Amino acid sequence: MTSFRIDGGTLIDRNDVRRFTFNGEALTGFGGDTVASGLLANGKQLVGRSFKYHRPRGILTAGAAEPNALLTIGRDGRRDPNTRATMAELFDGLEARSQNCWPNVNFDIGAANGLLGPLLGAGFYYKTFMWPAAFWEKVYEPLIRKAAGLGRASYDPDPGYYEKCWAHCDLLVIGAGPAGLAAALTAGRAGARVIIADEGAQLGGGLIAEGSPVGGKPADTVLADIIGELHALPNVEIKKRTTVFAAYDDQVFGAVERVQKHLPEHEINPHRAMERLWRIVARQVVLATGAEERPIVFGGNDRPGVMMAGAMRTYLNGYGVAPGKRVALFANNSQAYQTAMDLEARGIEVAAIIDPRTCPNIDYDGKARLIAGAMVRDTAGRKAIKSITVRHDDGRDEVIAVDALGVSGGYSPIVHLACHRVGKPVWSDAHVGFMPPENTDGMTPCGAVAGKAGIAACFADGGVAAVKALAELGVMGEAASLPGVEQSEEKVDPIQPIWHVASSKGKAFVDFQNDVAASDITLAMREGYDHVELAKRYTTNGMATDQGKTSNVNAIGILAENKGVSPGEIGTTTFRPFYTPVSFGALVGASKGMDFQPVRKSPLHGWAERNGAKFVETGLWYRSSWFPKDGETFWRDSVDREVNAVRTKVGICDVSTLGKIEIFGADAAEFLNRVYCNAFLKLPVGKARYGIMLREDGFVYDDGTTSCLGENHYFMTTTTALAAGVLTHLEFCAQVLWPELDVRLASATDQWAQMAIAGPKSRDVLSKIIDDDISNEAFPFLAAREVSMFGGRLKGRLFRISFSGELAFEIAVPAGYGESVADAIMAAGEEFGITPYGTEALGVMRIEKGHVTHAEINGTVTPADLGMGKMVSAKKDDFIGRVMNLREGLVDPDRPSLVGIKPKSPSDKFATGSHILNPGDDVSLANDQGYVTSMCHSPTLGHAIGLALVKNGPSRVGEEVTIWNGLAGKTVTGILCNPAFVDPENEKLHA
Amino acid sequence: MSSLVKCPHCGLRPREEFTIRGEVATPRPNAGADEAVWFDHVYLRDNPRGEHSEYWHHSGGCRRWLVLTRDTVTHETSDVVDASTLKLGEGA
Amino acid sequence: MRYSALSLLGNAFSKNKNWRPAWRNPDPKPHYDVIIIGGGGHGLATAYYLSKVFGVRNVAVLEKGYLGSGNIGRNTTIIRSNYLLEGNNPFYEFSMKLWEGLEQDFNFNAMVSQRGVINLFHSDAQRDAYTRRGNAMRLHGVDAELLNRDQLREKLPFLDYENARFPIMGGLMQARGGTVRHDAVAWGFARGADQNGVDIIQNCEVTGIERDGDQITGVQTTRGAITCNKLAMAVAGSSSHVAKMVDMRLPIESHALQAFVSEGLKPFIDTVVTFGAGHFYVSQSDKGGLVFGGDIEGYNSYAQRGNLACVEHVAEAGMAMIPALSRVRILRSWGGIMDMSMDGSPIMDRTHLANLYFNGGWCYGGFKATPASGYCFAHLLATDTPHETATAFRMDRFARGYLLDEKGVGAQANLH
Amino acid sequence: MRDYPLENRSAFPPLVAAGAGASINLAPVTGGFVIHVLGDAKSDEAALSTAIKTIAPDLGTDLRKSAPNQWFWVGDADVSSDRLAEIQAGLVNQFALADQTHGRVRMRLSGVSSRTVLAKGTMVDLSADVFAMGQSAMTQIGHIGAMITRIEDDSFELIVLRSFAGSLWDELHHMAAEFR
Repeated sequence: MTSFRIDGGTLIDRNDVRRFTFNGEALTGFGGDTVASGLLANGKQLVGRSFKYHRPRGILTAGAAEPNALLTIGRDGRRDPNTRATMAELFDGLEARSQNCWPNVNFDIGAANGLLGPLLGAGFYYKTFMWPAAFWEKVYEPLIRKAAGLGRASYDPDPGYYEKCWAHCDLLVIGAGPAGLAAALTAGRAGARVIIADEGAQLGGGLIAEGSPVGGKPADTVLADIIGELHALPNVEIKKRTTVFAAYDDQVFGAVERVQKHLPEHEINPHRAMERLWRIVARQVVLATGAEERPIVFGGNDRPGVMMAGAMRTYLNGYGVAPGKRVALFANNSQAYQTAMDLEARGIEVAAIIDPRTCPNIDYDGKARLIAGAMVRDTAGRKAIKSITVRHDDGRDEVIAVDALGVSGGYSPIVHLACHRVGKPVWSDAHVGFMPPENTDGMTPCGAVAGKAGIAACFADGGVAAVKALAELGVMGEAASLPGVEQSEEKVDPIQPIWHVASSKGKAFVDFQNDVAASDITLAMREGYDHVELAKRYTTNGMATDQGKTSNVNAIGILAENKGVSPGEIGTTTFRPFYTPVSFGALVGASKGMDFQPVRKSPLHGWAERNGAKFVETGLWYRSSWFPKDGETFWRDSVDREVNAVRTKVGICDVSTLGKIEIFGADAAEFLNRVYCNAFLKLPVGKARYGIMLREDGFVYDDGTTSCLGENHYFMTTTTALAAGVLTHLEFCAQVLWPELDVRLASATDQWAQMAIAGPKSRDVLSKIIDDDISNEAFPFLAAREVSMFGGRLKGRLFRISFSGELAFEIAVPAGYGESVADAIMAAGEEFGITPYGTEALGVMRIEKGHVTHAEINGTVTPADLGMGKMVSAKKDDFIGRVMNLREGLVDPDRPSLVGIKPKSPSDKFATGSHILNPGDDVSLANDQGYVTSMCHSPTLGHAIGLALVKNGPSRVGEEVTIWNGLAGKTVTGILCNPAFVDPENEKLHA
Repeated sequence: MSSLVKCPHCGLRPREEFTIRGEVATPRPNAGADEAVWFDHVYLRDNPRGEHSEYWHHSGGCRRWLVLTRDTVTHETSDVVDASTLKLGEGA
Repeated sequence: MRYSALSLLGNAFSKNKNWRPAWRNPDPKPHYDVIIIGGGGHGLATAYYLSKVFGVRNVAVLEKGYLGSGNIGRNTTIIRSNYLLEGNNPFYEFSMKLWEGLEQDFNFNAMVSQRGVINLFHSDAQRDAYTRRGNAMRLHGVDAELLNRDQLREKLPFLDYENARFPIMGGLMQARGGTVRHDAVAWGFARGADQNGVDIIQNCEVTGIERDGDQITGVQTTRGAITCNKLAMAVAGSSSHVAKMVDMRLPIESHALQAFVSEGLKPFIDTVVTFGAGHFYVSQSDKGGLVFGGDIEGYNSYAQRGNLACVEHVAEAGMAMIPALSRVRILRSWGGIMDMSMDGSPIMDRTHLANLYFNGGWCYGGFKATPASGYCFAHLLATDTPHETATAFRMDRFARGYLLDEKGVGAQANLH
Repeated sequence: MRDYPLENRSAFPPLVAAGAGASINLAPVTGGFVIHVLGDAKSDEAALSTAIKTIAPDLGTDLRKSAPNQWFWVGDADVSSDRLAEIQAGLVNQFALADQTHGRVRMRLSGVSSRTVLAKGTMVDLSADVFAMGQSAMTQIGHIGAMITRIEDDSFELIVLRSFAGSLWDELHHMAAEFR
């Protein structure tokens, strides 16, 4: 194998030898290499296969725009598909593989598609694969899918740690080329808070590839001096390997820092992020993103060995890699001549410079043969370029043997971030490119993105841009004077646009990765897809992983040329995030796996754990759902036992997760009266009341109890699910609807550990720890007040309310004491057979009692639907939801209403979510009578019971219905009944 | 301002800290108002292309309801006030 | 030109030089029987069915941009008919049936791919809700299956079953659900309508609506005045904006929804999967990109873009569902404007003006509805009576209290 | 049962030398009180400060503003419910007190990396020139709401809802891990 590594290379460290493999072959490179430079140094020109025709492809660029050299790097959970070889830093032990080829990159069966080229033109999918109809999904699509796609993603979990950060600055400088560095230095010296971010591993941008001195000094010295000063400024933050990928509203920028992607596995710190997402809040921005060199669309322009002229220069000067032994250049601008000079300076033969301009006005005194007024129309070579065919201005063809071709079709400013929000780029005939929008609002483009050419001109422009941006912030700055700036002059290179070499032989590619050729674009036009967006969508031009960085402007040029208008009239497609692709890992940060959402734990969590609870996710909470005992293997064994214990003895349940809101203020009673649909104005101190809250549209929002604890002091409980929602709703009422009322709301959910003590023995248990008299006379149903406990050592709040239907209390104590109090209650209750019970038993008992939860309060029911129509006050003139609750559709007698349901045969079971049909009716949606909202096995009754919302339900008690569960293929005959299965007269409650 | 909101009480804060309710509808009608007036309040929206008044709740901060005047095309916010001022006036 | 194997081969031999435009590019005529405002999926489908099924051919579709530039070209391509309510379910199933025969019907391969749609559930309450929904589907003869965890594991082994904050319990599957190549739907309907004589007029923005009493007489456009017998609005996203021209206020807010595509990957995920513990739905396109989305941005917007907070939110939900996404890179995000109605369901009805017809409020369910929306709207335009599957989409249902609130969240547009 | 031993449990996981490191230290603050003061529309901080100085001179006036007319009054003494009732009685209606001593718990993050660690969670700019000593902000750290108060140059106190305390602790622990 020939080595293409030559002398020089400002970026590499030849003492740091790094071993890596490419498709299993062992190779070496140096520290500072990218995978691309490492491959080129080893003579690897063929690195991948294209998307549609599986054509051999090589490395085209030296940066972020690379469309061809996409490799899969790493293995298992650390496998990164579609990694641009031009951006991936080479580390010791790196494993890289080619993609989209089978069996291998040198011999790829998929290349047979190339033979079908004429058939597979733009949009061919839309015109075919329709016959026979059933074949699309069974035959064609699976084949297409198998052939499509690029790399293969791993199914293994990623062991890497990721995180997200916020950053703030006065000035964000995007891009650390000459313009960006000058801007950062200018602002840094002025004392502004500066962040300068660059996607590369090294700062410098165009300076890195610069082979000539700048202002009389070697370019690398100039660069080192600037970086040294920036590092010394405490107000300047330098972010290398950081791609600013999107501009969002309010000057928020998304950036991703590749913190440890360049390290071999054994050097990765598991506590440090692999990648870090930055959300940068910038007061002003300097956009110094540079310009992308454009390929030229000519026959065979995709052959490995064809490379951007500027990339050749970067490999040569930055990495000490020769692009070939005998090189030709094909360029319509003068910057490419720099490449020729640098190549010759390193002793590489430049066979010819083909310049389509008839008399290019350039300062070039090298040895290469200059062929003016000519174009390259074809290339040859199976897996790498062997020769080019040049069409001279007199129509004569000449074949020139080369092993590399440098191409430059002009420069496209990298305007993405200036266009993510509102602006559209503006065409410039002078620059032959789309320039940043005129109104960039807080963002100042400078350097190559603003059309400046040459290091010195970019230095100068960067300084000016920073001064302008600082002025917006009221900060005076002085443009940093950098080498060469004094002598720099504004000059625009006379570029001759070439959008497509008309004499091209064979396919002339516009979008390399998606295999879109010039002929595809003209075909799209011919078929009416001539709008730039339609042409893109029809041909897929610009839709590959590079998002058209190298292809879009050429495609626009071809459209313009064919329509006979300016590219500006065609316009661009929309620039959208992301500038370059961003991993899920970076966008997710640490919020993954069990940390996807935070956990809320009840103050009684530890107590429940000690009592063997099984927990269930309820919103963010973990609630204890049942407490299995030894020998219980099935959850229902435990639940039945818990229910029986409560119904016959006593149980204790953690209800701390219910929302709790303290309500203060002189108008608190009036406020409650307006937010509940039932009356609250006259609730006396020491009493609780059940309340129903409607939304303004008249449907039930939530229910709960509110207690009056003192004059102007109330305590509201909400359901667990809507705790946050109810508080937000109350705040809306208090702050927006009725700000004139004196009402103050404080969330108290976390302050209290709250337990339900339920069952015939509950009073006996509580009497042992509560100092006050809690007899039925002293503390009747719905009593609510502060009590003294443990001989005055603790105060708690006691409520005589019941969800189970039993004699029951809820006791709230300061959260820190929760576990002790629960333990004390367990100890006090031991003689009565106290049993901890969870949400499952709670659910069973509320169904037995016919109490509703959000299974019934599903956002589409009225109080009347729930059998609580009488609670809606007819006397109050105003409360939330009063008027809308009276609409025709909400009082329609046909509305599904709450009813109990049980199987006709007690041994039958049925499922929640089953629908109700009248016996004998056809199975159809039109015959749907309602559905089962909740069901359980009732240990009290010994059979399945349920609640249902059924048309006219309450008036149909006793009717037989069909409980239909088509999903399970089950039909059961049921009987509609009173929803209160247990103690319908409420005798137990008042005991 | 759809990424950051300058809360009049807390200063500049991210979208993540807010819960949005939507357009500031017609004022809540009086108790005796016609059903049509109520319908308008609850259901109908101007939904303009351009300047728009809307309720944002600083749920992750001071828990105050704010009214933003925000352009629905450019996302620029021209004003943020505490929502109580709609009824009580700026002096509140 | 009809597409056939023969036409493809013939054109391949003539170097594809003989393909003709898929549709004409006509200048507007002074008068049409029906003018449809909006050359998106619904407008084009309406024109297609009007001309094909109802014989109304003197029709113009006015599009302010290029055809298909609205939500038809910026959605996540999912089709399904897994609806709960009696007012919705038959309509979406009608749409599914139209999808199933669409390509043969309009001779354009829109890549209708019934790969299956699976909605995950993570709690008993969600399972119960899906049981209710699945049974509602079954009642109407729509396919639905409730998968348990083991069945799910077999189909989707890459979901997080081991280390999930909200463990996956199972899923509701509609095997006939799937994806369609979205742009192709617009192109297929446009080509079909054009062949039936419909004028599709691009770059023609309606700037005013002319009326005489309660009769619409025509429209003012950037390409001149055009008169019509009937005027139809199919401008979801901009409904309020256009309705304002006739002083209509709607129970609609416009909201931005972002969607995303990853870099191309070899086959990774075969069906459409929707997460149940956060907002995330994903499928893989034929080209290999993972196409996914999440929740709307939350604030009213007419800008086709969103913000980073929402991007992160979507990504977090995605990785909670599929941990292996960590190193998959997201290529591009884009945004559409949703007509978010106050009950989350669409409106398709006549209006207070005698010959003005409204179609909008699709929230983010518009794409899957495209063929049925076109068919039913054409039915309404041609016969002045709603199609039997679209009788519930009345404008007055809000005032009367007959809401179609699948989610049960009430009159707040951004919650639907 | 009157003598049953009562323990006030910490909301934090049992800890061993809570993650101390060269540049970062995370520690719970135990004991003390957090009282949510809810003023009426006309209340102001100076009046509140004066009032509590008179009524409870021993408890200090560390008032951390959480919203208009609302503060968290924080101190290191233990305040019984009877004492709280006395203070409330002295303040009459203008200021309502809701005890949050158990509902909102405190922790302290200190060390030169503390600002960097918090920037992984909150958008609030905590650089010294914009977030002064004693300044507080109700904000979100990741997905969890918390109040951040600068108590020293490189030291911040966080107040978080008790139920989230374990999660926030773990999250800060992870975010600080690279500095240990």
